[in-house]
Amino acid sequence: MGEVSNEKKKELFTLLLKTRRLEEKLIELMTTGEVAGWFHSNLGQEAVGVGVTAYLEPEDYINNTHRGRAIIIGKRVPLKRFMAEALGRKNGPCEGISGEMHYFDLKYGILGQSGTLGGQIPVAVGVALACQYRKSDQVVICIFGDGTVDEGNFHESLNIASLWKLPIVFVVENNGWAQFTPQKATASQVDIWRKAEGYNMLGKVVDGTDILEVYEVAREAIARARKGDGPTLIECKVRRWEGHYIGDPQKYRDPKDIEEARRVDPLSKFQKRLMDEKILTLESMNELDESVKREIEEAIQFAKSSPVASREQAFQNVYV
Amino acid sequence: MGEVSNEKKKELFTLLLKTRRLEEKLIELMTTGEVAGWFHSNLGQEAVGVGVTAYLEPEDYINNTHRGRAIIIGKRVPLKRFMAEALGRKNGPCEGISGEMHYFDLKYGILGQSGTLGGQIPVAVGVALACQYRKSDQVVICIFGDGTVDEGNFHESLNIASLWKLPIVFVVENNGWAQFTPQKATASQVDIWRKAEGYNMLGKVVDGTDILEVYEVAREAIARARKGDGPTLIECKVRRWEGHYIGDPQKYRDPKDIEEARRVDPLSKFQKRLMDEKILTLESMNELDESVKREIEEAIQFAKSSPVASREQAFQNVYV
Amino acid sequence: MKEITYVKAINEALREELARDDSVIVMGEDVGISGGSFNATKGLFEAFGSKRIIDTPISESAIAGIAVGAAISGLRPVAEIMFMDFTALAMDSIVNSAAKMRYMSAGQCKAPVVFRTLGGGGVSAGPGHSQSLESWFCHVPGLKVVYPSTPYDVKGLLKSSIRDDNPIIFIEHKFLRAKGEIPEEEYTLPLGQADVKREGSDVTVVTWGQLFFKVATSAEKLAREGINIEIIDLRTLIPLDMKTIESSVKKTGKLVIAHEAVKISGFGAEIAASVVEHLFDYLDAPIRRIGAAFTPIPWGTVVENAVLPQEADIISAVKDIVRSRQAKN
Amino acid sequence: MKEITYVKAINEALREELARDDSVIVMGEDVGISGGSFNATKGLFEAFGSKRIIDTPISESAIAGIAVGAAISGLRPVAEIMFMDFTALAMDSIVNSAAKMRYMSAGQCKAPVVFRTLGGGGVSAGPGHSQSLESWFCHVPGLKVVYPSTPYDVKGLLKSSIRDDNPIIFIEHKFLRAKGEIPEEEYTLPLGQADVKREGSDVTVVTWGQLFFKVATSAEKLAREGINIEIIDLRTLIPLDMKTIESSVKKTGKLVIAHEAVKISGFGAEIAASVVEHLFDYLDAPIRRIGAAFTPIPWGTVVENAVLPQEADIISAVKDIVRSRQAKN
Ligand SMILES: Cc1ncc(C[n+]2csc(CCOP(=O)(O)OP(=O)(O)O)c2C)c(N)n1
Ligand SMILES: Cc1ncc(C[n+]2csc(CCOP(=O)(O)OP(=O)(O)O)c2C)c(N)n1
Ligand SMILES: [Mg+2]
Ligand SMILES: [Mg+2]
Repeated sequence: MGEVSNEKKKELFTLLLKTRRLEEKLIELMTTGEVAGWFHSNLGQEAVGVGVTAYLEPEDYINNTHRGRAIIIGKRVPLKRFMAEALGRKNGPCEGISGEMHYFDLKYGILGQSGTLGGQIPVAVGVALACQYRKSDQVVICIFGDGTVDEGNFHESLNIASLWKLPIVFVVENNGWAQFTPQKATASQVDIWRKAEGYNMLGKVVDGTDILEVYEVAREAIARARKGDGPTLIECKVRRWEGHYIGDPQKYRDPKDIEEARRVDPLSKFQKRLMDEKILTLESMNELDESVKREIEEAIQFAKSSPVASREQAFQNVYV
Repeated sequence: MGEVSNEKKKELFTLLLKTRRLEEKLIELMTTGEVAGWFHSNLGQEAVGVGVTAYLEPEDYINNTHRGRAIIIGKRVPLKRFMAEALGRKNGPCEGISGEMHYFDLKYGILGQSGTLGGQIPVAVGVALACQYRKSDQVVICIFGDGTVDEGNFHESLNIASLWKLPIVFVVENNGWAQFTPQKATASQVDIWRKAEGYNMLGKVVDGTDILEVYEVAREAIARARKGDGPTLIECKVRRWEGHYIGDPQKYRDPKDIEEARRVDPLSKFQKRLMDEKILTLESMNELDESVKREIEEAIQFAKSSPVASREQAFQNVYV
Repeated sequence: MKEITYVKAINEALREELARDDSVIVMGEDVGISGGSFNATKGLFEAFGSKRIIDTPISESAIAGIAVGAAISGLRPVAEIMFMDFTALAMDSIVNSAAKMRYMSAGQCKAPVVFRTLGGGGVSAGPGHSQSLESWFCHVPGLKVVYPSTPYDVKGLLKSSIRDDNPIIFIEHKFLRAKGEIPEEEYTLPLGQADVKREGSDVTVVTWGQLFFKVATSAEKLAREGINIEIIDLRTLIPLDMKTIESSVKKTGKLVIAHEAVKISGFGAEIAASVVEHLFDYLDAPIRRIGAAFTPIPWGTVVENAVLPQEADIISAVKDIVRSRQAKN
Repeated sequence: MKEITYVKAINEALREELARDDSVIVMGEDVGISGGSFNATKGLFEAFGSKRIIDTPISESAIAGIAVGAAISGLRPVAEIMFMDFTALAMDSIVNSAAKMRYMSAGQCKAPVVFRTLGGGGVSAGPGHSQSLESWFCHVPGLKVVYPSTPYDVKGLLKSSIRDDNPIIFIEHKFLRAKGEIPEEEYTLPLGQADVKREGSDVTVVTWGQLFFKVATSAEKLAREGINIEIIDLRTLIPLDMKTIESSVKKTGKLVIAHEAVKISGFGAEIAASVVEHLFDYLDAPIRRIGAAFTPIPWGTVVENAVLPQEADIISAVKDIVRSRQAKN
């Protein structure tokens, strides 16, 4: 593993912490009904989204997913901006008509998602094609879950991305579940990275709860992609702490599995490490936590004081 | 390689010869306009279709393809029956409304095809599911070209077939072309059998112009499938003698490639072998050829003397 | 009679048909172990086992195609495509395989598969989980299209759909907790038969699916103003029950068609066009259609409500049509 | 003016737009090295190179989705889905991605992609290569739908479609060798504008795409019997040019809509329903629709002709409508 500077580690930690606190807050808002629709928590999986985006350039792209807050934080979207959208406010980047699940924010390179799993994969490949065509030096990360791998769009897109040596990195967040069904009930091959050879592509697998591991593999893959050496398929093994969505009673799941999953915490793991390495102290940790919480609170206040998306907006932007 | 009896070899040869002669005749009929639509020749590729079907049981299934005559012969469809359909006659199994390209003949286990490449793959898997469900001991062969491998349906279906250990064998007829575009321009991985591991499936590759090789690998795969050990992906490398369809001027293709392809003849290769092994003599060969040609001629006469599909038939069987 | 929810009615229909006929299988994402995304298949895995209640990967095209293959080989698969929006991924299997298998084989096989799918909006599910796309399927010869509104209808029609020998798009709506009465004993309802849910003499309102409920409450309000609408709940779109529409239109002379799908090129157009073709001389007012605005369906209550048809739209269309004729007469 | 074929007109439009704007790329199966399945892209690979004329694998869903991704990042892809039947495999990319990208992002991006595809039957191509599915796309807010009949229209409209900032379904028909005159110099035609291809006072016939040719020959025959139809060739279905239809219907009072697609739930229904809604009092006869029978399209000339609309159907519908009113008056 290459050397990651202490500064970078601290930055990664801040992003990870911010993701965690934001998620906790969103769950609260969800439960009180202030966020509409379904909410899919990324608790326990944050290290993947943060690790793969943390050192992307601002111009680089990544698609959103239904568990996408880690990538939004990693892409340095200001919390106020994100929160306004999540609460359906006019000053979100989608003017409040799309919310967090379909969060689309081109200014920060976030490509959104249509809502049909797998549909975002060829779209991301197309963005990479445009980057290559314009020799823009940009890179695209295409991220999705293990269940989404079984969609035809995965197959069609990986073949093309590899064939054309596009500047794209495929990241699979393998949490072993798709909704309420375990991976072993739906996947013939549970080691997803092994599919890479079928596309003559480099395949990698990492512990997705170790942010440095994720970061390191992503860094290499991004560099390869940027150099024109083509895509990599990175499988990140993670654990899902919550149900599929907040409110899911998880009757289908062995309580032991939940317990075990929750014991694997990417945040406290990284925290311990940084404290061991004396990069963080309990004091600086607490300070950081306070400031993150404050930032989130401010974002919520900002969002709540902003106007709700209006009827008229529903009729705009259907056609150019 | 296991032992193939002389009787079986002779039978294989007869089927191969019949396929060749039928194809030659169909091309003639196509050129004179007696067969409508597009016609995609299987010249040079016959050993695959014959080899994989030759020792299927009558109750076993295989889907049709646009180059599908070898499998129709291999499944022992009476020529009269086939020819009636190919010429659009009422006494074809589809009563003349589907023709050779969409030839569907359940009595002989031939599943037809919708015309959209890849669409036949999940359908074949579903037939295998029914066989497994009923413990019927039947096996399904699902056959398609190298270009079709790039369809999402391939991916979704292979995953499921492997996961459920269905009694099915996937056969890829890799002729290096999809219409007018060479495989290397569209496939990141030209060795298709290497995709098998991505589905935790057994992958095999054979010289598809050597009928005994094809037959042997298919035999094993069929036996595995029938035993409940799940599917195999068999890649058969072949050469396409003609253009994509009869009439294709092949301007996109190096004439040398055509020449080279035509030098690899599964029929004469097998014929030479059987003559070397004294299973065939020049005399018995000629006799066989004559009787095959006679059978084809009779089939054509039968078809031509049969009534053409009538207007009324077009309105039948939309609903049960 | 007993009162049950819409989703429970679906569950009962599946359970009864699974018990009745062992060629019936249920397949789809999360239909098995977990009992389904919305409990429609609750308890079936335990009762009928993994061979008959089959969890699939997230592979809509293959789910649909596999169901077709199983159907032509003697099974009766009920394949769930979780949301109607996702049928976009399965169109080839549905349109080019399921719908044409029997035809292309000249009757050698049939494809008795039921594609269950959840349509409609109104729950802040956003543009990819809220569409009503029934008109696509109504344009495909070989398919039947069913979209019941009430628990009574959904149970009876799902049972009949499973027994029917044709491929069927069976649309369920998101008002899954809607309650209604159904008989204790077993029953089925015939496909292709509309139901006059309310008799009236002033205006015929043809509707189906989720929007039926808004039409029903609109009717109450209109009645208070002396306007009596006749509500025809189509239940089955293909085959279309023109007879029931015909006799109502002959009586009222006025027709409103209300569906939740986008109005343009929706199935309401087909009904309007058919009525004009065959009942032109009975109409004494223009036919009015109500449907969603020509936009995707945004997330969030305010914007979503702005786009989807509401009670007020139904009421004003009915009043318009009544008034416009009064003015003329 | 010069006479060229329909397919040559497509080729010229692509070539001119590729030369004019280097953000235009062409992608699809066999569009590159070989010049296309039907020569539409002939010579483009040689002229513009492999970065702009891109051969793809047989992956319709990805082709369409990749085109969308490229479009939101500043390119103007022209993506070919070889046959319209195969759009069934690309519906998610077209409907859930292309059509909604701009809306869902509240205008942060646009998706200027043209999906070229070959529709229609009449060449013994069988049920999987002959369908006319335009009404599916007309039901999807965010898409424009174009289906030109003549070389002149196809060239001018394809050029405008490539320049348009919206996702467009651009349907070409199989009468690829149809000849027609076009100007020597460059020209474009506006989307959303129907063309009155023949003036007449007795009956308005609205049509589009391949069937236009049969309507045109029917008109000659009808004229010989003293019936003068006005032919409106829509060219663009969405947005629909209701103005042109309106002024014609106000003049003739009689409307026939003729398309090759299956009649039930076809786009003709939308036109009929709209006309009834807005022009009810101008109509003096029921609207007649002509479309394919409600069956898949069989292979083989006799059966295919039985199913697809023919000249005789058009002529008899027009006569019917004229006669029925004469009888009344
Ligand atoms: C095409 C499609 N099918 C089904 C769904 C419903 N759905 C939403 S999330 C989900 C599970 C996804 O699993 P995975 O890709 O592993 O991501 P995870 O939720 O585990 O992060 C499903 C089935 C969908 N949104 N789109
Ligand atoms: C979904 C779909 N896309 C495209 C086509 C048009 N098409 C017919 S045959 C063919 C090439 C198929 O290549 P391959 O699978 O290698 O089979 P081969 O013709 O070489 O035997 C194509 C692109 C089709 N029929 N269906
Ligand atoms: Mg998962
Ligand atoms: Mg090939």
